[in-house]
Amino acid sequence: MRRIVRLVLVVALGFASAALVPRLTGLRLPGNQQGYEPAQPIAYSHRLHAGELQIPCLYCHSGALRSRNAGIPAASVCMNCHRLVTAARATTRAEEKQAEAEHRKPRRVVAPELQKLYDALGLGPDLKPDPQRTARPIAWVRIHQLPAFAEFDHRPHVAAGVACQKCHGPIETMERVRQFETLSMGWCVNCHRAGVPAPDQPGGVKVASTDCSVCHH
Amino acid sequence: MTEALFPLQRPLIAGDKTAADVTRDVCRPLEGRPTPLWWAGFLAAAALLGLGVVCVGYEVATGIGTWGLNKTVGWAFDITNFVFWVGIGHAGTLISAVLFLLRQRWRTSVNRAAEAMTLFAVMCAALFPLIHMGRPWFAYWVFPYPNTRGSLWVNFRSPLLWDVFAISTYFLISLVFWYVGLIPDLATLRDRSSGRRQRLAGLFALGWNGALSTWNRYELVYLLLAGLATPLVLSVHSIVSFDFSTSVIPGWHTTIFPPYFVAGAIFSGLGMVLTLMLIARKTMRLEDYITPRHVDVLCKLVLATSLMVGLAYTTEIATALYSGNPYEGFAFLNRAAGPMGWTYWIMVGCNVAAPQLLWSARVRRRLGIVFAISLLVNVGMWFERFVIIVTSLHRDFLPSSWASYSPTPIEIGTLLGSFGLFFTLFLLFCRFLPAIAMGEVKGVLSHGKGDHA
Amino acid sequence: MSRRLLYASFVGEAEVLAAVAALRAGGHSIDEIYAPYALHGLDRAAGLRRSRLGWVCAAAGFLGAGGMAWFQSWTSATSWPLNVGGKPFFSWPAFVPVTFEGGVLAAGLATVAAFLLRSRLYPGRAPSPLPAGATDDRFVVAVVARDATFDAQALARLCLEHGAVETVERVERGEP
Amino acid sequence: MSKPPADSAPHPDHAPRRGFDVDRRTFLKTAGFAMLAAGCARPPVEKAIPLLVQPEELVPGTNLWYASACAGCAARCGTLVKCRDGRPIKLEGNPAHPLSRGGLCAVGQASLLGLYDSRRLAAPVLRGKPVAWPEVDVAVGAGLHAARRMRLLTDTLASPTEERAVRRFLAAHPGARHVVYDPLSCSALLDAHQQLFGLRVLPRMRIERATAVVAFDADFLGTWISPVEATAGYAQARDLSGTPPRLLWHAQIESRLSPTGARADRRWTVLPGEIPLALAHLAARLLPAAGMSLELSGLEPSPLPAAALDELAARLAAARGSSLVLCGSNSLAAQTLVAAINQALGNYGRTLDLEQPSLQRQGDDRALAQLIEELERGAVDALLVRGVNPVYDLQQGTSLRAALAQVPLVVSFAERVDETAAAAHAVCPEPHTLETWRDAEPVAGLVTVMQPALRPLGSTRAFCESLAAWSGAPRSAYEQVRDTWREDVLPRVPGASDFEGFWTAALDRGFVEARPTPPAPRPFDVSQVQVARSAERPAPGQLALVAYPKISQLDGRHAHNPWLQELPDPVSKATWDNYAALAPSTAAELGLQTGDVVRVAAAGTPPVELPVLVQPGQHPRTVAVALGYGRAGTDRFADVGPRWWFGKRTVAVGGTVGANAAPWLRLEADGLRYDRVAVEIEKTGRSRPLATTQRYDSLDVPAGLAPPGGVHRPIAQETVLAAYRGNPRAGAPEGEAESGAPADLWPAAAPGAHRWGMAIDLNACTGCSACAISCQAENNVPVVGRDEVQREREMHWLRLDRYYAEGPGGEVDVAHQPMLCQHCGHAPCETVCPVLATMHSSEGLNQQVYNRCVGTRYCANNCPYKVRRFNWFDYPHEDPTANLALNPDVTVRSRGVMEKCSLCVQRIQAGKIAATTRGTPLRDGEIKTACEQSCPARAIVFGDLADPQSRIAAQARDPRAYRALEELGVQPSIFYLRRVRNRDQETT
Repeated sequence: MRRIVRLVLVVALGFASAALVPRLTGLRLPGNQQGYEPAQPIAYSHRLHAGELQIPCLYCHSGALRSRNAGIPAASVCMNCHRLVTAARATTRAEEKQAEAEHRKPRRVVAPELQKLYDALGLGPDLKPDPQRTARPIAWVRIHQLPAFAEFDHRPHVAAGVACQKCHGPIETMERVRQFETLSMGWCVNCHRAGVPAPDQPGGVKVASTDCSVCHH
Repeated sequence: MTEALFPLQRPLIAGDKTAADVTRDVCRPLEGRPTPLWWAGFLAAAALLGLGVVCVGYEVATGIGTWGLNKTVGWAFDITNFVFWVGIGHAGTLISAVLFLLRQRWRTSVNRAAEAMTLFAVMCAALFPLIHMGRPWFAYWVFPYPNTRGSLWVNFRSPLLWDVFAISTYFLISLVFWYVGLIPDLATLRDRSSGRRQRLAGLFALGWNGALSTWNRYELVYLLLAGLATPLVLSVHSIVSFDFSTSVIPGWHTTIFPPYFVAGAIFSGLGMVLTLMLIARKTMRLEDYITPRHVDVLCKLVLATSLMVGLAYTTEIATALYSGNPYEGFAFLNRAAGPMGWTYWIMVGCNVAAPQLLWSARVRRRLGIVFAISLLVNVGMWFERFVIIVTSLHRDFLPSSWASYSPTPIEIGTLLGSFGLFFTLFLLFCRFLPAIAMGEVKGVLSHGKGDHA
Repeated sequence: MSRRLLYASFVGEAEVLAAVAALRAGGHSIDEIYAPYALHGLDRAAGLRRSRLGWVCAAAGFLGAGGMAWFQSWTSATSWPLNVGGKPFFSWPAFVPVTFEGGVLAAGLATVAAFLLRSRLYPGRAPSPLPAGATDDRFVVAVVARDATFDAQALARLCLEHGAVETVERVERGEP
Repeated sequence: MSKPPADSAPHPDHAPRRGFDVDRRTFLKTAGFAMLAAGCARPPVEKAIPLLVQPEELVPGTNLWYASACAGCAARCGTLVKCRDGRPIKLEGNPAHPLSRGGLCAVGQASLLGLYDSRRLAAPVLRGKPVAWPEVDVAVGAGLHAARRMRLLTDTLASPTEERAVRRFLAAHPGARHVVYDPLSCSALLDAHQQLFGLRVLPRMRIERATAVVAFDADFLGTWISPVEATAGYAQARDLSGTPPRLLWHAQIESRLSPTGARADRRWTVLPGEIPLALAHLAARLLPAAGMSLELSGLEPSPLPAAALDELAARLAAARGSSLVLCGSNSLAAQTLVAAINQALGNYGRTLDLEQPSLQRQGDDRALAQLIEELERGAVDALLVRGVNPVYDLQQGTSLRAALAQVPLVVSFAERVDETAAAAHAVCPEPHTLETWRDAEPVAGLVTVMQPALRPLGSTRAFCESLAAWSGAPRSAYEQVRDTWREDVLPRVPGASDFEGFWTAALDRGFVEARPTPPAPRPFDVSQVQVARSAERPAPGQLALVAYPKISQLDGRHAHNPWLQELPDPVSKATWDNYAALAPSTAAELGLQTGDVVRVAAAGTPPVELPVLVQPGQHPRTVAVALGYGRAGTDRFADVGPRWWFGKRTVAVGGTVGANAAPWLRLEADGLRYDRVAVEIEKTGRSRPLATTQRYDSLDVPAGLAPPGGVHRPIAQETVLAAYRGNPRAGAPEGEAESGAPADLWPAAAPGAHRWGMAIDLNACTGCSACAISCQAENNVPVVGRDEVQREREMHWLRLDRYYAEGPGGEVDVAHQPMLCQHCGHAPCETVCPVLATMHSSEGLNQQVYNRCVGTRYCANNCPYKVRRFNWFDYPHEDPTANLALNPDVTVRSRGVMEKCSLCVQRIQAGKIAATTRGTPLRDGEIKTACEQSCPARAIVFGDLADPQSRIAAQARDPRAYRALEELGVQPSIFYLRRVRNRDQETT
């Protein structure tokens, strides 16, 4: 009899470990990109923009409201600020001081990373389009990529009041963006099951559909 | 004198053998060099197997489109071969388990080979559900394992999934059954040989020494396994038949399928056993062990099951026509008289007409004819599955979708390949393992010699 | 300590049965009988009891079946209930086949495993040294010396009278 | 599985990959084979390339819609162009447009694929070499300058801007003349109205106002003049669910079985040469009553039985003013007679509109004949060819090619080097309609703007731009269109003053209603009516030949479109070929059956070899051959579909798809005739199986396999008007329970937020197959090629089943039934899938999850409707240009997975998301499936069955509603509405 009990235990253990090991250890299953943190063509810092400066996510990723893709902002969006802000406050301050000392107009200082942005737009030193230079779009490395057969749409999630951080993690603390979650199907489904606080009745939750065709079509 | 009075008291083993003779005779083919006949058979089988590997490889690499299937006929050779081989796989367990429970002592000469046949047939069968998938590299999805999809399990309502469990269970139990029976003989082999064979046999003999206390448990375990295998053998083919009987397709959607399939399976299995026995008897000089009496008994079983199958054929037509369901009625008329009617008549001819010859004892004694009939039975049973699957599918509910079917060379190659696999394995078995259960045959030597009868 | 054993080999079924009976009648203690095949009546003659492996089989069987039944209903009705062809989530009739298979599989494997463990059969186990032919055609009866009064010659004679073809006396060095 | 990445990358072809270069599909395969090994490998690096400067209206990943018009044929239906991330991915009918009313035919839908045809010319060609535009302009300019007798040969322009450009061009080049002809000519019809009313126009058919239509060889629902408009009107006039219910009576007299004939309530077959005579007999019965004096004595006996003539006359007379007689024949006699009959019936001004006539055909075959004569005489110095392909689509093709060699300058505007362009010195490719500015006035007073949806993919130039350049006043198409609208259109629009506002409104709406230009017709002049007193008949042993346009190919201008090549003909169900259609009796006589190759020989033309197709409902003494095949360059399809050991090519390398029937046309005095009086058919003994998508044609099971009395399967149910009046459920199989919920073993599943369903009105469906192509475009359904179709593996999610039955007077009755996934409540396919790849959504959809499917095909076997489609191979998506047409919302299926109709679940999702984001519930009809949206007959209704107010719920309650194979208890979500034939008694 003991032997059988042992047998059952072994089987149970097998199942349990199969279920837990991937979570506990760093072992990734194929397709799981969790922790993916590639270098980007421009060392853009979400910590600085979203964290310190507290620029709302939707200011740059406005697509999340109007489209299925939040989208990577066009360089023109960056220029809204960086037409004026060309370098860190400290460096410009220093230049101004020095200029004062040397009784001359302060020169424009351009941070190397921002220079890449201006080059991409083909702007001259005066930040005006320069016919000599050719504009070429910035090829960012895609981090959050779902398989082609999974359709994700930002709109309903934003509408339901799901915070960006819920899926993208503490993005406002990331110097370089990292895939925070597994983005596995189970992860999606469990959130859909749990749902979000319902706006109309207090304490209630609004669960999302778990129909396959919601994401697969 | 006794013989005339009690025909059942005739000795089971001819040639008045002693236990030592048995050991010697059975082990002889294993210890000598292989006969040219064996080589010829082996090379032929291996060649077929090679052809099969090429065809399957091309199919997996290119797509199911390399088969002759279409939008209407989604299964044909693939599942036909599957059911055919599963069917073959049934006689082994039947002979060793059911006949064991029924105390049919004559089984001892044939059960070992029959069980081996079962294993190899089930291997061939299991191949087809795998390669018939559009994406075999995801075949593991049919097993319910914890996963990162939520967890997304499998559909336990699908007969195909029942198949997965039935076939794997059946294979494992048959394997164990076969191996347990093999242990004492392996010990014998170990004790009379030396060198590598001894070490190898010794490894698998698990240190068996024939102690009476072990024999005592062994007998019980064997009995229990036989007891388990018997309902299993019935369940497996019932489940295979569910693939069809639980569907909505006229010609598939039939309640008599489970018994009908089981009978058919045993029928085809016995046919294959006969074929193999007669071959082995000749090629391995085992005339004294596989005596005309064994053949005679098997023939009677074939005849009986043939009649069952025939009954099933008539029953399903009768119910279809009597049911008044126009679709059902049409399916069966179309089966017999439609564009693919010829397959139906091959089936009837081989499975019902031909075995009737076995009523005559003279025919049963003419091993040549028996061999021919056993081959016909194999052919007929393959066509039975083809008829059930294809003629039902190709003309179902909507006339707009009626289609025809014809196999491509790739499919035919795959079928031949499965035979190649089967015979390759079987010949290797005959070469390296005792094809007759010595331990059990020795037990029946005394049978019909007056004492302990 | 060490044991003194007498191995007597027989060929005929009748002879060994008679011999065993005689030996037990003579109050000799039979250590073990080695047989090339299961000879009916021999176990009774040697006074062996029926094995209890049947219980293992039954228990494992029911456990396996129960397990599969539970697992199926849990996955289809609790873990992630899905509408498949409009059937109820807990569509028990569909679960019968797999339940049955699970039971048979567990029972079969457990029984054999128990048998091998109980009889200490495992790969690489060295078979006890026996007179030749023990797994071929000879029944070997091993009689063990219970005390100093053990008279090997007399015993051998007794066996030969009952048709033993050969007797061997051996001292077994058992590990202390 | 892969699909064009719909991330913010505006250019959708795959971004460069770094690291080890495998696509996701191979990656997953290997992952599947060796899970652990792949566990430590990363999928390939993908780049996301945003725009540098993002225009306000362009939000990546969302759709932009442009109003435009279709240039698939001369009908110019209004369209809406759906653009995603800068590329058009779908054409849909403009619901506001008076012609299309939201519908769009198969050709129109498919013309999208023409935009992404990688074989289109990307630059002008001068003497066989691609060159830059200035070079061409110099060469052509010189040639035109030297030319005294210049001819501009075009198809019907029906475009204010282009007509204006032509006028200026002619003005700039004295001695130049403009010749117009239509490959599918209505010249005689135009001439008839010229003679009878003094107006060379087509009266606009207002079928929606008619109660009786009699058509002589006019395929008005399929290919004749303006099929989408006609179909919409026809459906309106046969709407039994409308208020009041209407059922137009329709009789068809023709020699072959046309899609329109397949819809007729009564049908008779005559020889093509007998039609004028038949009309004369009909006129003789109708004109006197109207007091029209026309000498109609001395007629040969009528080809139509007297009873038929009486019935026709009676029906028409009963429907005075709301009847309509149409004739597709290009014989002046026939057309004048038809006009006389319509005049006598008082149809002009009611069902025939001369105030706002149709301008969709303006070709003048007499002028064409004259031009050809000039060419053969060498009396032309320069020939500019636009929109037509005379070397291909005229009988004189071969001799014409020789004649063109004599012309000093031949310029073609073809988008590819077609048969005529091959003989031209300069080819000045036009952009695709979606790449340029154009306009159209298909019906007098209905001016439509055709705006581009993307920049030209190649260096092409619009027709009007080239003309302007060569008239010495270069001007862009955009400017020219605006000029025309400012100067010509604006004044014609009452109450419009400010141009910019007017222009923006026009762009927004797609069209404007303006004052029609043509003058008022003069009174009917009966003396001009010509009477045919005899008929042309083939001698014994010979057959009459009919060359007809197919719904999918028309005159062959779309021969390079794989969607259309693989679209089954609505009647014959054949794909990838044209064939010699013979009546069953004739075929039996000649010992021929479908697939046998015959040699068709007519006087004065080389014999042509064609496979036979046995076509019920055809006149026994005719052979019918489709136009538009045998186009040069169609051997491009040699490699369409999978290549494997035993796979056959769709077309031989260097060969063509089908054979050209144009050599059999004849250019008579009164117009281009599409029939030959006498041809001979000769067996070759060879055979070439046709790739048809339906092999068995009847709902009655084969006699040999049925109990005595036969078995009829009630799948496409129908009844006749008389029976329907008595019992609205007439036509239902006997013993069927009054629509009650079927008994159910299981508790009903918990109801979801919606319960999606569809209703298809078989009474409205004409089988035009627009839905099939719309579905193909919307759902990325692959083209599989001839061999695969022949192996019965076509992939269409939505097919049109076609059944023949014995009709009245031995004529054949045709039934069409759109068949798609029925989304059964108790779906047999779901139960059998081992891996849960197909199961039910909470909203009643039968879902198919491609990425979960392992491809056992069990579901397809267990589907009673056989609507599931399996990816037998990796069906090709290798043409990067063609891939731009893929819909990013729908996964492209990989090899080995099952697929099927999803009820356009991507559209359902989009609709629901739109509703959530705007915060209001879905409106009924807000979500339209692709098939519903494109159906010109409005036969398809999709909606929420759970909402009792919805249109679908109402249709489901209609007494005509039934569900196919309901008796199986699978509870389909697709309802069919029984067809009602306008007849007095049931036929056997």
